[in-house]
Amino acid sequence: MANSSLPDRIRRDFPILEREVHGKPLVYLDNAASAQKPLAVIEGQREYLSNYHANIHRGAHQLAQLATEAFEGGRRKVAEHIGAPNAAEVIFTAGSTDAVNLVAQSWGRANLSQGDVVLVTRMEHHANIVPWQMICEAVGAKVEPVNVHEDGTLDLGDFHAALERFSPKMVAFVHASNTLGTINPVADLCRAASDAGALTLVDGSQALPHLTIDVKAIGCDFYVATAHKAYGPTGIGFLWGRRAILEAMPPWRGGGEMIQSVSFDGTTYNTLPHKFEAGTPHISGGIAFGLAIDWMRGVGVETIAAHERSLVAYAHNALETLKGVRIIGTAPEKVGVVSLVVDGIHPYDLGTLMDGQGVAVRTGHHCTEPLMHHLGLESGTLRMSFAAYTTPREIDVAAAALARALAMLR
Amino acid sequence: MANSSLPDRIRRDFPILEREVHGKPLVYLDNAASAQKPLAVIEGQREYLSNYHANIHRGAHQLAQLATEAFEGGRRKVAEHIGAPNAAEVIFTAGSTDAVNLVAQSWGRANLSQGDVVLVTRMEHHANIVPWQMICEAVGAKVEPVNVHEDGTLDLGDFHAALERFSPKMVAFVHASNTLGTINPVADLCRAASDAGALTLVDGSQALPHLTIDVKAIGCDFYVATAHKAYGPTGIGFLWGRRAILEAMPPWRGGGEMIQSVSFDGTTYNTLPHKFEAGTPHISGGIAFGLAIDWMRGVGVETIAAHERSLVAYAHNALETLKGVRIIGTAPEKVGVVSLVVDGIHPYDLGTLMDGQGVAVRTGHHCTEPLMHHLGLESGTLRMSFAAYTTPREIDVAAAALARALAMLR
Amino acid sequence: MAENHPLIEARQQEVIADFAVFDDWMDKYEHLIELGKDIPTIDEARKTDSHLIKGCQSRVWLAADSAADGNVHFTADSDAIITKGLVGLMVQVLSDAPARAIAEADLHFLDAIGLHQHLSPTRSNGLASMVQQMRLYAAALAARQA
Amino acid sequence: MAENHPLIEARQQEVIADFAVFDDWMDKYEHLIELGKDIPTIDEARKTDSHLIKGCQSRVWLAADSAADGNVHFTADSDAIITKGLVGLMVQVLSDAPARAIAEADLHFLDAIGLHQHLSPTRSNGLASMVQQMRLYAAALAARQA
Ligand SMILES: Cc1ncc(COP(=O)(O)O)c(C=O)c1O
Ligand SMILES: Cc1ncc(COP(=O)(O)O)c(C=O)c1O
Repeated sequence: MANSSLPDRIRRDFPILEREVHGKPLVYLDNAASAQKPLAVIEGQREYLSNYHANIHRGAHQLAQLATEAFEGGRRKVAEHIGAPNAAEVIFTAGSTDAVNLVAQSWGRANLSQGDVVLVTRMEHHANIVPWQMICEAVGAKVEPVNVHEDGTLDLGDFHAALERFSPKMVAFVHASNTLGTINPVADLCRAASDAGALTLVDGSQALPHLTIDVKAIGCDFYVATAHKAYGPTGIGFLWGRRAILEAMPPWRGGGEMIQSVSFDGTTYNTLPHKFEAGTPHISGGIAFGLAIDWMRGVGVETIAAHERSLVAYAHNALETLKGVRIIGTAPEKVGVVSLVVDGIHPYDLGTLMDGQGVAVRTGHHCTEPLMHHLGLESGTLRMSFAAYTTPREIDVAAAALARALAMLR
Repeated sequence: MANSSLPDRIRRDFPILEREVHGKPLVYLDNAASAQKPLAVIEGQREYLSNYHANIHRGAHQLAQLATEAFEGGRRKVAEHIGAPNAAEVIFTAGSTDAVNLVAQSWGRANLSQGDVVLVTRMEHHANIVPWQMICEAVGAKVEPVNVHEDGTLDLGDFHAALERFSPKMVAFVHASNTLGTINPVADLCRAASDAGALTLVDGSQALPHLTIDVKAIGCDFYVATAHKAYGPTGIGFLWGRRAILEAMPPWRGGGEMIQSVSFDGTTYNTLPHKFEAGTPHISGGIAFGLAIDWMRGVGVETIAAHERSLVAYAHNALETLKGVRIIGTAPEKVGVVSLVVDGIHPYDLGTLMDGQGVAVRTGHHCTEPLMHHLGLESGTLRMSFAAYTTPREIDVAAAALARALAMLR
Repeated sequence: MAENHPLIEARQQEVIADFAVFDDWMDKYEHLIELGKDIPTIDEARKTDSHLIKGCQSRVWLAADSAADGNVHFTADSDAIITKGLVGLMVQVLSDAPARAIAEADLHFLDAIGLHQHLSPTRSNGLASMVQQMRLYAAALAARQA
Repeated sequence: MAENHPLIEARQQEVIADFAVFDDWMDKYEHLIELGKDIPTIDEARKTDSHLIKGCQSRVWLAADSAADGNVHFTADSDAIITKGLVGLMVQVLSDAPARAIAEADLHFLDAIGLHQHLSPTRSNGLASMVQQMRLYAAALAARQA
């Protein structure tokens, strides 16, 4: 199969892939929850902590200078990787969730009011629903969802109708669904939303590890993602926003770094990106995030994407032959995510029994409860999700483990 | 001098202390900005990323289980270390700044209104001023500062008068000042504030690395600190709060993990601590924070405290003999922080020339602009700050470097 | 924790003996699934929200009744069969025992049979919450009896 | 960046030659401090907020004037002597040169004399902001002249 040489080349970069669980070789298919880290990231973080850690910005000494340059280098790498016109538009956050909350609380509190609508889709992760619900409740606005088709694609008719019907102030949607794998036509959605006078926020949490991202080509106003799903460290992610919009937004968190001058008579705020980065940032995280991006670019995002496309096709084939298995999410364009259910059998049982065979999958609602409810899947799904290092052979092992679990449960 | 054997025992735990800057051995005296990390922390984080990384909670597979247990183990270690009655009262945040913002935005927005007062002190870090200014501005409340004496101690008369005069809803103050070193009589302050009907928040950012902390004995309602100043990783800290108060507070950030159930008809929230921890947490950070606490406890917090007390006395002696040096902050009870100024010479020049001799100190306002202004020190101070691994010999080197810098600048 | 009530200790030993024949992980789960299929479950009519243990992936229902002899009688169910097996083991060990004995039980058997991880509060199968509920119920009853 | 204007290039070579005699870090700074003491500075009257470069530890003031010959004349000052030395070097290299030459100058000399780190925008001495201001002023003037 195409690209099957990719894992051979890179698996040795991931020490965890050598381990066993329950005495069986680990087959890690929970990448959409969090990807494993290459040595470049692990060792880079270690090197930082062993050799040039210091608090950054405003430091006159050499270590502070080295740490600042490396951290700001991480920011520049993120900016370049997503085609941001300017690194100052990249705000480091604690992750995607934190980034959406930043927009909802800062932009939302300043711009949403009684009767306004925030449009989302029924395939959103809770991270792109709950922050909007909270700010809408606070200001008297409302969150409205766009429907999703049975096959896991977005209902474009409903999308356009909703733009028309609600004239939303904000339209927020995933670039790729973490439960279905569906890749949304984000550029088209952004154009339509902008034409309807709305701002757009794209949740790229599942796009960053799998797809080439260009925020200019997408045409969104905000883009968020998280490092840990893209071979990077935990505790860091980013918000990209159009400069003029970010400039106009009030700060959200207060503290050090985000100020220009503090006094009890009045405090003035710093310029971008610092205005939104209060306190000591996650320095080792910013540096290691940059290393994760270097690693992905070194391998080639398009190479990873092609490899994962072929894995998805392979997995669909391998799993569909198992009696009773129904694949949830069959959009033509998918990232490396395959969800499935077996009628009459609880996904938790399947996941537990696959774990016993060394295969790590995720079961449940995957933080997309409204989607599960919409699709009538109250117990959620069993989800296998892939990364650059996943092999067809691992999918075979997972399929066999699933078959054995099914045999035990029937 | 007392305890001088401590650094001998532990310096080999800190690889960075072996390095040189500008061809001179590093003398790292910027610990109040951020401490260096022991091998236990560096290697623990690496071990996690190499061997059992996975997203936590809700995972049915073995790695998720191992990661969850380690992360929750980190929380338990923090809870035990600060004498928290229950680990569920420890909320992981991105740091102290994030923790104060959480209280200001969640508790503050629900409880502060027009005309209310939040009382702080003039020795606060911006992290314990700006979040209060922001919420007060939003709701029409006001931040009032308590004075600080010339020697760097809190003006207790003014504190009690302000309680009386303003009947504040919230009183927030540092446990130990990052600029002056002053240790505040936090238990007394909390008692007086509670008696006056206020809640209390103690900023323990500079206490965690240096002092034994017992939130029950202190009697505060909230306590915050950050890991990176206490030998731990970047990107993580905590908020401790009294359970009943935390239970009553609305969530601040929305997203995964913090919910019990999400739907477009209404979302319900999870129990403590999860209600306040939206999204994938900084897993490696939580684990490594626990390892940093293990390390401190292994060495002995009282041993560290005694060592640092003797370093402060030693440094005061060594520096006072230099002509023109004026020490800022001479409270009887200090953590390992020594600030100084030399009239007519800019601290930045001193810091730069000390850096050239391998000595890392911090210069400027140390994120305490109102304090600098109050003390008439518009160019800030030069600050040396100590850790468990600091030696008297390093203070000699720093004093000599300062003397040479002074000679060059006069 | 105090020493176990002899009844509860004996039942735990029984379960441990039961599982002793399996050293393979999968065999153990096979057995758990069989248990899950056999175990007497809660009345369908009582599978209401008020008997549902919240916040877990597999749903768990638990009902507790106090018998005339002062013992507590538990019935339970789950929509996942492995969870049901685990839930069943808990019922087998704790049901129809004196309230105080339940409240104070040291449930070492899960460790002994290598299923301890399921009792972790971080596990999302609801077992930990269920055991907590069982103890709370029994403790409340014991307090009333005292 | 285009090739440097000969005037600006010659001045940079001069500075580089000046510093070539120092290989020790401290000696270099000693020299910088001497420069800082000697350099002609901005009029005290012009040390106002509108000439202050914001957001740095050491305060930096900069004034720009366009001369009749189309050149730009800079004066500057700082309250920290090392910053003043650096600021002085910048003025020495860029002042009294054609606007376009300033806007497009490739300031390689800081690298050559080993003081490049001071130009980092993350450094809080204000030098980077000052150079940016100098370029902006010159670019605006060049645009008007064109
Ligand atoms: C007293 C004090 N409070 C708060 C903070 C803020 O901590 P962080 O920047 O890690 O959020 C610091 C350190 O910068 C501090 O010294
Ligand atoms: C589509 C999507 N959005 C948002 C998130 C939230 O990311 P994080 O938990 O890192 O904040 C996730 C992952 O959990 C996701 O898959």
